[in-house]
Amino acid sequence: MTLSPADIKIIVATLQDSEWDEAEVVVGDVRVAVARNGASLGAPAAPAAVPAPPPAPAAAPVPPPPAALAAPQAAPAPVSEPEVPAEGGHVITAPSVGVFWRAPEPGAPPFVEVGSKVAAGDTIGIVEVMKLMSNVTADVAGTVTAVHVENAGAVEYGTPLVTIRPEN
Amino acid sequence: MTLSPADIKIIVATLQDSEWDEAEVVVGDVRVAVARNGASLGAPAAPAAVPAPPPAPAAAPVPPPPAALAAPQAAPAPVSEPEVPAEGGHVITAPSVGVFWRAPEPGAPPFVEVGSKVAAGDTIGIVEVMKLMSNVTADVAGTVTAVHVENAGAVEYGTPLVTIRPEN
Amino acid sequence: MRRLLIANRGEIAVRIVRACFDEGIESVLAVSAADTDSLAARLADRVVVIGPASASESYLSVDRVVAAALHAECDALHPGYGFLSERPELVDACEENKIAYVGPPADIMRRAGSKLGAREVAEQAGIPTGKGTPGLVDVEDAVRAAEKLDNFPLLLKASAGGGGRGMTIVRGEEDLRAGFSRSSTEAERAFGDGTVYLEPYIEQARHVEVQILADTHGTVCHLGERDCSTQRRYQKIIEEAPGAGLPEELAEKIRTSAVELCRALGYVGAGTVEFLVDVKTHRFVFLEVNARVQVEHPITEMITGIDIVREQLRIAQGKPLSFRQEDVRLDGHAIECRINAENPRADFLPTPGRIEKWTVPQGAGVRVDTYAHDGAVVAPWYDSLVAKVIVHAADRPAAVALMRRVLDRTGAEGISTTVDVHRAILADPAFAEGPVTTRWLEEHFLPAWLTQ
Amino acid sequence: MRRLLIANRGEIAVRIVRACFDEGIESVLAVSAADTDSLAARLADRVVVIGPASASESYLSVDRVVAAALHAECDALHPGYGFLSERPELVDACEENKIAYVGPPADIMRRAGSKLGAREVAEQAGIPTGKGTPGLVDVEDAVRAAEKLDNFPLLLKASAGGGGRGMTIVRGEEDLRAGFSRSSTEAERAFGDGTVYLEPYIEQARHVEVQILADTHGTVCHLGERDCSTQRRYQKIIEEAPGAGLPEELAEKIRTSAVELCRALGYVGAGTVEFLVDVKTHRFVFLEVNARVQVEHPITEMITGIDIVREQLRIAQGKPLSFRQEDVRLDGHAIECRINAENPRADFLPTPGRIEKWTVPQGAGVRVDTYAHDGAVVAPWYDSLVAKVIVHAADRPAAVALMRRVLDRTGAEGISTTVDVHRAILADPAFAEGPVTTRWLEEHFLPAWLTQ
Repeated sequence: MTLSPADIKIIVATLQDSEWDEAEVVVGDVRVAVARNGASLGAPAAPAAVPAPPPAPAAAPVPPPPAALAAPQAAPAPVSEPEVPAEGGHVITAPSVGVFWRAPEPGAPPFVEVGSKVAAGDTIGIVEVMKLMSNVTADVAGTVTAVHVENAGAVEYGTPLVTIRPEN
Repeated sequence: MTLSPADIKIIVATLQDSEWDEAEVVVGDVRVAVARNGASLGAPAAPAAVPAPPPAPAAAPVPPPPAALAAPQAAPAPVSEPEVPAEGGHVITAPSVGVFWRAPEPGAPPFVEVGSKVAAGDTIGIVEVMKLMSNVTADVAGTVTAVHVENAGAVEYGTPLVTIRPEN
Repeated sequence: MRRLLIANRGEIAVRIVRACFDEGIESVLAVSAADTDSLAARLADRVVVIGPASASESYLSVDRVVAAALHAECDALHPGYGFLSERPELVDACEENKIAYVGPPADIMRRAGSKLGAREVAEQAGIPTGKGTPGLVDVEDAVRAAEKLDNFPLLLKASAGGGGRGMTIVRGEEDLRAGFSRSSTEAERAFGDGTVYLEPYIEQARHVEVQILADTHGTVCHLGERDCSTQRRYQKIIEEAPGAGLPEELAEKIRTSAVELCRALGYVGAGTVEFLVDVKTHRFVFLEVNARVQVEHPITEMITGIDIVREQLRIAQGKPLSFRQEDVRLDGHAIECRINAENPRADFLPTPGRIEKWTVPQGAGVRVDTYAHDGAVVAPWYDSLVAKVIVHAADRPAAVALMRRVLDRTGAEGISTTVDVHRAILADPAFAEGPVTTRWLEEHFLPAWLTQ
Repeated sequence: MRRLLIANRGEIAVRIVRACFDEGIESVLAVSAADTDSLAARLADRVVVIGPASASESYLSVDRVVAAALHAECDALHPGYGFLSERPELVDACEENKIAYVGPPADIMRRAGSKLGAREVAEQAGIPTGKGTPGLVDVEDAVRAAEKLDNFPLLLKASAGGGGRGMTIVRGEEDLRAGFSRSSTEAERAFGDGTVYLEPYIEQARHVEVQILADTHGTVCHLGERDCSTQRRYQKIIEEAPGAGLPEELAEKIRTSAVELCRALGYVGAGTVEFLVDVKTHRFVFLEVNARVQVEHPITEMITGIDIVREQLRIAQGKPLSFRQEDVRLDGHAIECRINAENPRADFLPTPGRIEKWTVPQGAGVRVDTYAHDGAVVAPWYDSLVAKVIVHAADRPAAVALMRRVLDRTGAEGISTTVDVHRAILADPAFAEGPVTTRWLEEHFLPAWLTQ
């Protein structure tokens, strides 16, 4: 046994004083898992209902693409309808509302095309927010399999920009 | 066994004194899992969200006892506060709102007492609704382990009346 | 009145809890096991579980409902609409147990509840009736009676009950022979009284009804009329107030007739007097009296500013009405759309289930009476009405426009509802121009809509 | 105005969606990734996700908010309260991009937003101010300035911002020396401007504020005053309208001062002029101008019947106010309780989480402004206001009684809220007698309540 009951007691107390609603500590052959406030242990499924960290639906690491938002019948025509990225592959999303530029300047070749090889850290495009240009970079190395927004297209936070098939 | 019963006792006590609603401790081949306040153990699916047949909560075969009903602070004093039946055993509940009579007539001995043996079909009491008397019968054979409502007590549909420990 | 038992469920239970709150009366809700977690149960001051989900063992049981009132020491009982709301036995049982029944006394309910009986009172009061026959003994009696009446088409109707059950249009003797026993059997099964009669059928009619409030001091007031012509199978789908396009003189005559009839009946409480208006001749005939609050009472509340359910509670306490007839102003135009949990494309089959998301816009002149909320369950045991979406605006065109904007933003995820049909009705030029007749929805609108 | 971007969240976003619906304007809601499923998002005509949950990358980003407005082709922007609602940079950015900002022009916001600047305008207009010092250079300057003022206690205040941040009561030179840099640092951190100043501290004061609406045609009207004395750490907890117990002559003088000040400022839009009233001397002093709609605007709507947010939208379109000063009647008494997701027994620590069940009674004179519903999430990144429970009745005692009955039936399961504290406050004889002073809650009520 890698931990004594006394050790476990300390771990439980530590977690209790923390702000986590759900926690798991594994030390060697010992696993301590706790939950409270409606969180439930080891519930990997059920996307809709289970807040993993407390404010979960909101905090979900990958925000829902704007296309998924409820748009009532009376809504004005949607401004942008980003393509839903093909399944599989790693999706790079917009870090902000704004305008997506595929090339560093008008007339220049785009940063990436379908089939481009990228390294982690390579710029795949620019999101402009009120004249402020932010480079969007690949966070994995691989091959671009799709570009979801055309040049000068409007994007929202979380809009899929490109999909990369990571290198193995 | 990686943990002694004494170790487990310490762990359970630790978890009990903590504020966690759900916890799991695994040490080698020993797993200690506890839950409270509505949390449920190893519920891998999202409990809140999944209605099995559409009108599920309502259609649940065993209606919640009236004691479980939400009573706002401003509510008038509850008319009846049925005892919560002890755990285990088979509970016979009231088939209707009304008055519970333990004996066939005033002064007569009650149909059953704690310790009475009953056969399936035996009358265990009467629920009166507006002069209409309905016999309440045991649906299992066994021994009465508790009578939850006193003679002439007010009951609602689903109020526990008696608990029977079924014969094997 | 200190504590009132609500012997009903759904949106009207929520509505009555609200009126109790406003009047400072404790509300106790009688629920079936299916409704222990309903919105009304949450809002009521106390809940009593009276029986299982099945209505016959809960909301339709006079014994259990009265037992619940005694159990919770209630001194009053509100029956809502439907269920036991027009059963004189419930009124009798309340009287025996010294519980104030929110509605008319039993004898008046008996008189008003029989269509033939009420027609007789109306005739004596000089109010136009359908010149119908008395109750018919058998099919041959019916054929003879039909001969004496002007001409076909005729309407075969049940004396008891309502909701169109037992009602058949007969366009010739063959129809009559075929329909007689079916109507009688249906009425017998539905209301325990198979008496049927005949009256002339008006092909192009509007359903116009007058809201009445009468106190125990002899005051009878009307709150104007409603038009409920947008019906399907004699079920109201959309109601409006006041009756747009009715010449004021005709409308006033209908209102006055309703008041006179209720005076003649010695009526007490909230009630509705229903009429048919022939759109060609502008003649009107008395149909029946409904001795309870109606589903569509909110549109009258919107145009008059009078809270009908609170007035009911006042009347049951022996208080006088809080207003006089001359205070009643019919202000603007109100429309109610009944949103049902039904699939209009599957013959309006009920679609019980869980409402995952419930959305209605908030706005000035918008009122929604409902038990729906995120997670609410539409139970399969009861009727399919989920919500009444009500708007109030300066005139009918403005009300139609507002309702269209509201319906565009109204929805229930998780179940199928009739919102789509309502959107289409409100967008229909014939409806927008209005008024439509009682056969319009079934004979013109729905056939066209269903083929789209 | 065809389409408006709402640059806010929570209950005020719901409120603005409603006003847009009423005015026939399309509503577009800018949301962070945390709020894509909020009630406001569901009710708005369209939603634009502008950034992650963190407010600095979403609701506090002028660039992203304006980008969202352009993205959705909005021609107007409503900032709500809090967040960017008093940032002249947002007004400038809207102006540059031809977006109508719902609020005052940038220059007026700059003048009104600086307490020292606004005080100067007030002094010129002959409105009583706290006889405070100018902005203080350093602690020695502060000590010298304190000597020139009447006497301790004094109040050390930040010129920028609000919400009590940077505010310190100083009862002697030692306090002043200790507090100066703390206040200045806090103000610098919170508002980017560390300027602080001193003014005499009134021990027994009521917070009285006047609601102003001013259109672009030079009309400035007041909608009466509110009393917001029930505060904790300078945060309003309960607000009332009108200011009960204020002699009418005094109240009228305060209202007129507010109007005069706004005239002198050239104010446009909805705004609030805050005053302190010395309960002993009945003297009042100007505090500050809030150049936005306030959290507590509904109580003024209840007593005047005027929709303040709709008026804001009218003003931003260049339309005149829909009423004249002489039409404004202060009718009855209204109270608002702010229900926060906080644990009052743990120093009012925020308690984010999921609201399992949300219950508030429906009733006449009861209004609830909220984003809560069954299943709604109180996010940890933003403020803890969950709902504003508002009542309106004939007079203050009736309003207090109604609020008590409402709070008894109000609750949120799943999270801890401040409902219990509100129940206790409303039940407190000192509160019921009223009016209380700004220190009452913290110095008298809470210490007693917390030991229970």
